[in-house]
This record gives sequence, C-alpha cells and structure tokens, in this order.
Amino acid sequence: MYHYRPGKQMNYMMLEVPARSENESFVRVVIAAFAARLDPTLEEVNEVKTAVSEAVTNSILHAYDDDRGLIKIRAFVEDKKLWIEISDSGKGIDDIARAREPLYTDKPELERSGMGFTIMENFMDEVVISSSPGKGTVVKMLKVFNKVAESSH
Amino acid sequence: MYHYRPGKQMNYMMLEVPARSENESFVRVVIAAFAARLDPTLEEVNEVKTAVSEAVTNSILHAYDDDRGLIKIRAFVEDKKLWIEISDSGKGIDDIARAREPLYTDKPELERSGMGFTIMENFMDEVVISSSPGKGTVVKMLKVFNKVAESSH
Amino acid sequence: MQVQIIRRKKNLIVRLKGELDHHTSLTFRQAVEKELEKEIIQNLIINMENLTFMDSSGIGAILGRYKQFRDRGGKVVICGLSRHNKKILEMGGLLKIIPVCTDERQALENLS
Amino acid sequence: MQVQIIRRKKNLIVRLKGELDHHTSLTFRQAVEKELEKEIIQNLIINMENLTFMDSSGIGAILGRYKQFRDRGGKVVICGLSRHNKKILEMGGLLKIIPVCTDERQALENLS
Ligand SMILES: Nc1ncnc2c1ncn2[C@@H]1O[C@H](COP(=O)(O)OP(=O)(O)O)[C@@H](O)[C@H]1O
Ligand SMILES: Nc1ncnc2c1ncn2[C@@H]1O[C@H](COP(=O)(O)OP(=O)(O)O)[C@@H](O)[C@H]1O
Repeated sequence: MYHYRPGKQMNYMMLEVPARSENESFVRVVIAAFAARLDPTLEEVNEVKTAVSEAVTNSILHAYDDDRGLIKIRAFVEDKKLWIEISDSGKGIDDIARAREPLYTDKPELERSGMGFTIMENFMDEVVISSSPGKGTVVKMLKVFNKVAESSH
Repeated sequence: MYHYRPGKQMNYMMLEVPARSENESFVRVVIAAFAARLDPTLEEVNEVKTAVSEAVTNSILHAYDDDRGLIKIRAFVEDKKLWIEISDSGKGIDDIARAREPLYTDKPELERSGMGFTIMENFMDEVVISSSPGKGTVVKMLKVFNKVAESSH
Repeated sequence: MQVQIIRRKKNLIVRLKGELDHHTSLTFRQAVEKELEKEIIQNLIINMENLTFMDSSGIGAILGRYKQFRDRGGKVVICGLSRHNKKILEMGGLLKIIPVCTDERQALENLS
Repeated sequence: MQVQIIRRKKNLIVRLKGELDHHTSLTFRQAVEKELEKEIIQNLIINMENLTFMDSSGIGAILGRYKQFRDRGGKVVICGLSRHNKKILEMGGLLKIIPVCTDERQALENLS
C-alpha cells in the first residue's frame, strides 16, 4: 500500500501549470531535475519521466475540454523514495477499474493507446488513483530508487 | 514601469519549494526550462538564472530563520516577455531603498556581498520589490528577450 | 521533435529526433500523411535512433501508422530502438506485430 | 560544485567545477581554509575555467579569500574567466583589485 508520510526533513516541490500539451516536456524536465538529488540511474530517470508524462498527458487530454484548467504536480523525497502526486480539477473518472485496464481508452480517434495507466504501474512501485466525477483526479505514485545497488550489499 | 498583464493565451507556471539552499540550483533548472520556449540566447538564459538565483537565495538566507518556510516562484510568458515573481512569507524588508543599494548587506559575516539586488537590476529589464515587515517579500521582474535580433530588422 | 523524411523507391524512411509525446505525435502523423498524399509509397521505416524519449503516445502513433500501411497492403519496420523505447513498444504489444531491425540498411533489406 | 586543490611551491591552485552559489560557496571557503591550516601558503590562484554558473555569492566568497590572503601578505589571482563570470565579478568591483590571467601558467608567472 501507498504510505504517504512526509517528514520534517523531507524536501518538497509543488508545480502548477495550465493543461497545455506544450507543458508535457517542461514537467518532465522539472521532475527529472527534482529526482536528480536521489542520484538515480538513467533508466530510473526515464521511468519516472515516462510515468509523470502519462499522468500529465491524461489531465491535459481527458480532464479538461480547453487549455485553461490547471495541473498540480507535487513531489517529496526521503531517503531513496520519491513520492509524486499529479492532480487536476477536471471531469474525473467514472470507472477507475476500467480506466486501469490495458488498452482501454475513450479517445481511440486521437490515436490514444490506452496504455497510460499500465505504463505508470510498470514503471513505478505504487500507483494509487482517486477521482470524483465532476471534481477531478489525483494520481499518487511512489518510486524506490537504487533497489539493485541496495540488494547487492 | 512594470506592467503585469497576464493574458488568456499566456503560458504560466508556479513552483513552490521550501527555503533550503539545495533548492537554489533546482529552481535555476526550472526557470531555464520554462524560458526555453522563448528561444533565448545562452547569455539571456544565464542572466535570468542569475537574477532568479539572487532572489531565491535572499528568501532562503534573509527571510526565514529555519528551512521550513516556503518560496513561491511564478512565471508567465507572452511574446518575447518573461515575467517572474519570487515571494516568501518571511520577515520582510524594513528599508527597501537601503536594501537596493550596491554592497549593502546585513549578513557580512556570512560573506554576503550585498550585490544581489544590483545584479537583478542589471540583468533584468525591470525589478519591483514589495515587502511588508513581518509578512514577507515579493520581487517581480521582467525580461524582454531577443532585443538585439529585433532591433536589427 | 524533428521529423526527417527520406524516400527510397517505394519505401518511406522517417527519422525521429527528440521526444515523442502527445504534444509531438501529431507532427509525426501529419508528416507521414503528407507524403502518402503525394507519392506512391508502400512501406514505412521508422528510425528511432535519435529519439531520446517516448511515452504511450508513441504506441498510439506507431500503431496508427501500422494500421494505415497494412490497409494499403504495405509494411512498417522499426529500427534504432533504445532499451527504453523498446520497453514501451513491448508493453504496447507492438513488437509482436512490427519487425525490429538494427539500422535502416537492415530494414531496407527486410522489405526487399 | 567540485573543488580540486593543487600545491605549486607557495601557491595554492583551486579549480572550481560546476556552480558557485550560496549553497556551494561554503565548500570553496572550507577547502581553502583547510589548506591554510596545514601548509605554508602565500598566494591563491582560482581557476574558473569549468565554473558553469556564478551569482553574487561568488563575489562574497572571492572577496573573502582576497581579504584573507591580503592580511597574510599574499595575493589572489583569477584565471579561466567566462564572459558571464567576468560580468559578475566586474559588478562586484573585484576586477579592480584582483588580477585576471588567461590560464594557470600565466597566473603562476604573474606571482613569481
Ligand atoms: N485525469 C483524467 N481525467 C479524466 N479521465 C481520465 C484521466 N486519466 C485517465 N482518464 C480516463 O482513463 C482512460 C485510460 O487512461 P490511460 O490508460 O492513460 O489511456 P489513454 O490516455 O491512452 O486513454 C482514459 O481514456 C480516460 O477515459
Ligand atoms: N527576501 C528577503 N527577506 C528579508 N530581507 C531581505 C530579502 N531580500 C533582501 N533582503 C535584505 O536586503 C539586503 C540586500 O540584499 P542583496 O542586495 O541581495 O544582498 P545580500 O543578499 O548579499 O545581503 C539583505 O542583506 C537583506 O537585509
């Protein structure tokens, strides 16, 4: 389970951007720079960037009908852990179980693959989705770094 | 004068971090990535990074007594203009005119040079400081990009 | 993302450079569709050697081209796959339907 | 920021790599002070060739070393200044009191 316990010594960031597709790459740079202090491998950085890109793209594409809505990205680091929360106040998800299914998308005409949540789950250690239809969606993810290095001691 | 008029089509970001010195370099990466969409010269990027570094360092060093306080960095782009606002809710500045003076610092023992505001003024097109003692400080800055390129047409 | 287009007989080579995400996937789609309008093209080679990032938008964009070329009786081949890009395409099930080559030369041989 | 320390007779060469800001300036100060404790050093050469960023914290840190060496009867010389770093030091008035050389060799000559 996702245990979210920011401590006193925890470093933190919160970023807010409008739901515009040109911000997808910007958010990836920001989360990679924030994760840098965990001294991640290139592979770990790519996995975090991809998971964040999926969640942010979802808020841009599915949550809002125009590009005026806002997306919030919160991140916390402690020891070898990085917690990330991506939230929007858009239209929300009616059926979260169905949304999580691989290949499910409600925008096939836009060439969406329906693999966003599956990739988040594959690349992160935990993914928790909460949503209230009409109010918005929050995706909380946890990544534990340097797992290989640790277990080899 | 500083005319701050964010339009509908304006792209925007807001970043919040705790007042810890390890975040100085993180904020510089973020502002450089945000400014990238204005296609700046290397010199312009360095100038913006330095001005932001000065304002953020001031909030870390002068505004708060510990590292629990928060710093907000807001930025907006429109055409060739980048507006940046750095704010804290720390102890504030009693005498803004004196604070702006080159070489004035109240922390000489920490090897501060008192050149922070002077550098912001030199590198940005406009710098407006507002502060309420006990409540906090806001530094608003404007940078106009590609001035050379424009005037050579 | 930058898209470079090269014609080799009936084959279209598309070299992708930079980051393929939701924002840039339309550039890729439109670049290919523009070529399909004006030229008699049968097959598509997607060179990802200089593609530094891809998310699930890449799966959708490549699957879209795969269907388009399949419906015209042609083929799609991918080359220059990094570890990360390979993982993404694998999750999307694309490696089961699209052949992967090391480089453009091998891809052209595969198609001839 | 990384600090590399080299001894050349009575001269201390400090090579700065990365970014000199408020967070990293203490590293620079402490590295120099540690050397001053253990060695008989007269002059300081600060090599900024690989210093990719500096803000006003750099002015304070360099002025601090300047005063420290001046009080011991020694000198400070700077080399490898980029355009940006030069501008910063100029605003702080340091170029009027500290000599600037192109490289370490020239700086060592200047001190001998
Ligand atoms: N932030 C969100 N707001 C509203 N609906 C969402 C959001 N994120 C995901 N969804 C819904 O979940 C579905 C599956 O998402 P995902 O697995 O990322 O695939 P895709 O984005 O390719 O459709 C989407 O098609 C959409 O219906
Ligand atoms: N955010 C702030 N909160 C409180 N005081 C500030 C703030 N920013 C600047 N000051 C005051 O203004 C003075 C001058 O600032 P500056 O020119 O940046 O020089 P320095 O940071 O080297 O002291 C500081 O020494 C401090 O007294």
